[in-house]
Amino acid sequence: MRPWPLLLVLLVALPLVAGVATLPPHDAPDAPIHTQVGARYLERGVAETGMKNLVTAVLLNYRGFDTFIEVVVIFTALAAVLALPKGSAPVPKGSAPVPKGSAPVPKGSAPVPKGGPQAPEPAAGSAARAARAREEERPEVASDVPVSPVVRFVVRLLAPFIAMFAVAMLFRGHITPGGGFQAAAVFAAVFIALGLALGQARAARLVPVDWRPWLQGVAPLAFALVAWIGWRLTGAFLGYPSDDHTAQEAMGFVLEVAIAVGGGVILARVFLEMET
Amino acid sequence: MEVVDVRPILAPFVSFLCAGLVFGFGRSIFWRRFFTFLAAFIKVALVLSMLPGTLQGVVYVYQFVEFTPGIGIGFRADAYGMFFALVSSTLWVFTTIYAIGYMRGDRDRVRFFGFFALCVSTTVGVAFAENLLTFFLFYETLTLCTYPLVVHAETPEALRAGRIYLTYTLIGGGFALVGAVMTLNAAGTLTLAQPGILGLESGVATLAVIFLCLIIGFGVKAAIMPLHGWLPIAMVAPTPVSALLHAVAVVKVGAFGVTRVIYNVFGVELLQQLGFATPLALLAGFTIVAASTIALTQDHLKRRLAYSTISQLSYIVLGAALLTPLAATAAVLHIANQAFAKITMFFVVGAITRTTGKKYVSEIDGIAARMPWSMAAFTIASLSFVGVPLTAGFITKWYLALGALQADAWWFVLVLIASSLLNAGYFFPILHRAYFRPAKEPWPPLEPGRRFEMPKTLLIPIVICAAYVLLLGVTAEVPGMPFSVAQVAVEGFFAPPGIGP
Amino acid sequence: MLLFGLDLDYVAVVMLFCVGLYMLVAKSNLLKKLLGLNVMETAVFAFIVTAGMVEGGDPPIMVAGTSAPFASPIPHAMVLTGIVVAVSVTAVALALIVQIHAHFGTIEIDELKELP
Amino acid sequence: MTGPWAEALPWVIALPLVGAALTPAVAVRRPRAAGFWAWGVLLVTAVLAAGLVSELLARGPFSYELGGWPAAYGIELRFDHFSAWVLPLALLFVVIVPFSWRYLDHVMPDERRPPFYALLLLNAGGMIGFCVTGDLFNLFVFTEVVSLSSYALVAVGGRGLAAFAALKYLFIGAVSSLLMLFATAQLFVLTGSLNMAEVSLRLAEVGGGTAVMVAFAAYAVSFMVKAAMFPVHVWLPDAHAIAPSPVSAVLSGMVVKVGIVGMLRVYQIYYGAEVLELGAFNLALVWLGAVSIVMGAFFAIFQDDIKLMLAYSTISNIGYIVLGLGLASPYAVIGASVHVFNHALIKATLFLAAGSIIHQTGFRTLSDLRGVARAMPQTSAAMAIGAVSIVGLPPTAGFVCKWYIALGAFEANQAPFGFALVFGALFIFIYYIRMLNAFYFQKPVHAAVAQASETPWSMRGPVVLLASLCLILGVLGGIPLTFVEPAVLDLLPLWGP
Repeated sequence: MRPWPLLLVLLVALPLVAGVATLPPHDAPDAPIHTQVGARYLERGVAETGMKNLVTAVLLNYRGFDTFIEVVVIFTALAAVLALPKGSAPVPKGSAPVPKGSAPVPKGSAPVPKGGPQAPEPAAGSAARAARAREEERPEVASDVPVSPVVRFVVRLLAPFIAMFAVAMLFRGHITPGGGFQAAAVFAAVFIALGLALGQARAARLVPVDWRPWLQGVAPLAFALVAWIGWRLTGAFLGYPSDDHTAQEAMGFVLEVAIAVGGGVILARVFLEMET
Repeated sequence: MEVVDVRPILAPFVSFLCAGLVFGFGRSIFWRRFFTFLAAFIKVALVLSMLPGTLQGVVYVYQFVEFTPGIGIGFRADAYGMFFALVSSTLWVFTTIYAIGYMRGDRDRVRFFGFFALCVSTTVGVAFAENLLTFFLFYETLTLCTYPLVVHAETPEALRAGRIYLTYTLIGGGFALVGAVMTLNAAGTLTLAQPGILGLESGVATLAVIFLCLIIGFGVKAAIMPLHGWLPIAMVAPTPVSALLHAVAVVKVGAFGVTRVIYNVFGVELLQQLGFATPLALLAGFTIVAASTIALTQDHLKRRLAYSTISQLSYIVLGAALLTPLAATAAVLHIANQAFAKITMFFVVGAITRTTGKKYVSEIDGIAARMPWSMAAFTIASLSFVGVPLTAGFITKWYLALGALQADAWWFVLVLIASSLLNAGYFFPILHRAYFRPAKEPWPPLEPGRRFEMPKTLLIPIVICAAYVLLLGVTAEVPGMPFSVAQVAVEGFFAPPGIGP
Repeated sequence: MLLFGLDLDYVAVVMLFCVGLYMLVAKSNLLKKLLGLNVMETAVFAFIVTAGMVEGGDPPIMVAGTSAPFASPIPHAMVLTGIVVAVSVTAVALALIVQIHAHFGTIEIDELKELP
Repeated sequence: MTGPWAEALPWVIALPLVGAALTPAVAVRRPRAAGFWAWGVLLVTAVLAAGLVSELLARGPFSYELGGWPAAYGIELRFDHFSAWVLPLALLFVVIVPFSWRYLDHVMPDERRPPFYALLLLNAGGMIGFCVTGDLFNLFVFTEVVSLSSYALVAVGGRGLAAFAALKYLFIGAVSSLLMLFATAQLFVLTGSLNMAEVSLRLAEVGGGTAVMVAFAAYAVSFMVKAAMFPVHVWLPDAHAIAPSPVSAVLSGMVVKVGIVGMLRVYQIYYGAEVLELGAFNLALVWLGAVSIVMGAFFAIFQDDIKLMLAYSTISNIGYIVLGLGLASPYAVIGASVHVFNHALIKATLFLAAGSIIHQTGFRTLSDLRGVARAMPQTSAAMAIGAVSIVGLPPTAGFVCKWYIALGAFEANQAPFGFALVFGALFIFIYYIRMLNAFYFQKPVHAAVAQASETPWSMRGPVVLLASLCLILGVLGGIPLTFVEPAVLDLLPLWGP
């Protein structure tokens, strides 16, 4: 075992321990974390935001902008996965050296460098058409390991219930732990389970190709829309009208649904794109 | 009296614009020549138009933009700057004529003439720099602009020379930058408009470091030994470049910088208190003698001229470092005197190489018969360097000697005498071979239909420059000639502090 | 819980962080490295949630059946955001690992380094 | 006391982000339209940024309370003088994106363009948000937008090695982000707030202590990694060299500056609170900066690949900036801040010019590219100007910062560092002069290089524009000062000895 990782870990551990050792004790109700901003949220949160689940209130209202950027982050992950080169071009071990860097394909008379794997795929007309073509060519069962009938049966049996649970989390999120993100995660879990058990093609049909460009961006778009509405209504970006609980709830609801749908679609698509 | 006038910035800008036009449209020979000449004449006209005012003590100033708080890119045509600008813009005209003839049929002429114009632009920029920052900007730009000229031949030898040139000059530039920065820290200003901006209150140690940095920084280009290593090597460049480098632009910018440091950054009074100038004068004296001695041993014509240049440049440094008005006059004057004489010599050597292919002293036996005009010009230039009366060189030596005596440094007179003897020692053998030795083999005949020994574009600059060397020597006291400008400049250096020239 | 003046909950968090860091730097398998990164992330989230807890606190949901003291809601929102970020990073990392595997046929650093 | 433009503050962040979310939808029929869409969005963003800067110049720094919540309770956006960086940032994107239209032809098939441009927009939006947010946790989230899109952008161009470089970048970057989150959490635990101004005030009440110091150290290490300082630079060269050239320009010119801007923000908090004596830390920064300058140059000398060479020079240049920050004298900090912008400009010039050459010839090493200047005179001239500029020789933009930082070094009585700075830069010139010699003064070895044609105008225009700016800003060096000077003078009275 090489010693340097341990040394590095020790080097990091000592200052961190020193750092946390001098923090105020965390369980005490008079710690700054409870007496400062947090105290106001607990006292006036329900009145100011109309949400009983204060975590949701912080998430969507007080610090709604964070959540906006957060859905952007997850959208970034999808864009990243989509932007990476597709398909495989394996290089067997010990073959010709791969040129350092993304050696470009020269134009005109320039000789083509040997880096075959770096060459671009032929441009394939419209993205949507290409994507649909790929969907159709996809084998029924992506995995080469046959899926047991028991697993298939159980997944098919439970999927609607899990989905229902997700919907419940979404709609009960304002009074119980839960909310858009949790729902999105569960939606995606159902999708992945279905994809593994029934084949990706059948799972992929759950997210229609034509809708994908809109669905995957729905969360940031909904945030922008709500932010704009809030701006019109209250004069502040992402502002909620403080006296109108119906409007508050409606705006929060739109955001939660958008997060659940957008997040779920993004996670599902990331899964679909991760083919080897 | 200071007058706000746009001409000090226009003068460098003209050749800058010219460079742009040459790069843009230079593929056509006609337009290339047209722009180059147009710019050269406009520039001379601009500088000359300021001359009457300068002689009456008017200083033209123009602040361009503020670069850092309180310090802008400013231009200021005082007498000394005018003197230098006159020399370089006049010589640009001649060098351009010569270069057109010399470079005929060579490749990459667009690049050559473009950077040529840039060099002149920056040289005039240095001449008119109002403060040390502006000075430094142009000084460094000059380094970069000369590099493509030095490596013009694109041979491995040229690339090596270019590398050495850059190493020397950029490190020098680094020292100059540090010096400028420290000056700003110590003095709070960088202006070159006053006879000295630094004061004793900065501490002797700081002042010593500043002096050392600035002198190293500018001394590299002035080729004070031991900072001269780049100069003989850079000889691989085409002859017009050597002429420009060695007579006008690069080395003179260095010498000009040293003078500015002595008279405008430190000031006579402070340097007399500090005594920093004495070691510099000694070093300059050493350079004068040592470089001349080395020149004796050189067989390659251009290398012999290069060591001669090193020696002659130190006249300027010596003159400045003696800190007396008469020596300063000599220093200022020598900028012009050495420039015209040395450029004549380079032109002649280039013409010899172009016409006969000879590059070594030992090869030119009897060449005077083949190239009488050239060798006559060369003779005049040699006499000037030796310091024969009625040539420009005599004026320098006379005032330098007087200045040395004024400074109670009589031993420098010995240096001057030794230098004159050495100059004779390495120039007269050339003349001897050219005039009195029989040719080893017949020289190539004149090309048919040609009246003179070489194309007129080569000959005319040679003749004019040589004539000018004589003219400077004969008419030194005539008003309007360089001497009168130099006197105005020196009055500025020795004016009491606080009163601009 | 305190021991020698040290808050053991926090110390446990730091230890978890270090375990993750060790996995990240010492393991050769890229997937294990990624798992290490996730452990580190979890450690930081645990730190934030721990800090927001209060002795005998209820979740900050103002419905019948909960009563003061409440845990602070901000750490929960922070951690939720953090988790999403962590998921995103993991997704991108997995996509890259998949690519590396497709291209080189291995995800062991030791073997990747031996490739020409 | 805010004018009409202040209302645009959240939108200048939201616009590129929403634009990114819409990109796949907009480009669903014509993938190449994504490029034009991204450009349009960035153009509008730049206009908004210009409006914000005009507001800043007219009325000074201003805030925006998101959702109408008072600063500490919601998230506050703060547009101060350091935030003015968003304008050049947006403008550089506006220049770089058109370059990528044609450049991507050899990098990726059309169908992957929409996500690529979405990533670029996200990157831009993330950086803009990073510069204007006044909330520590929000800062972290924006960091993640920037980082995540950067990881992916590194890998879009190639397969195996590109993915590997991106993954290395990702691991190191993710750890640094975690450190940042950890430090944020610590400050939150100590002060109970996430708003920067509030945290600063509360820290002054809480006073110093090990935890405060550790938080600072965690921030510092985190931002140093982001900025690729010398000991933690290992991720940078491969990632920046292997990415497509427009991406390299973005990463090398702007994304590493996230670390610098972040450091400035942390300085604002800590100096405002006056809880830590940062003299020793500044001295360490100075040393690290000096070492970075030298090591970056040292590694670059041995590179044959032009983009790898440029990538290493980023390390050197970050060294300048950090050296300037550490010197902590007004001129030095001004120089460092100005260099944040000037280096972005110069690096964009260099990477785009290098990209043009690679795009037209198919070669990327100096030994292959000999004599390319004859075939591509304008691009090579831009490369030459960039090279002179990055070494800090006049009359180019690079000189301005060298001048200031050198001035600052002597002002702070740190003469040795002044010397190191000036001559370290010359050391760097060794490898650029090698490049220029190869381009201009050596015979071509490949027919493809000798016969290469100039780039199409959509690529040449940006390169020529950027190179001209390098020259213009070398003369009009005072312009960036308008923004930087007030910011630095605000910060410095609180600065260490």
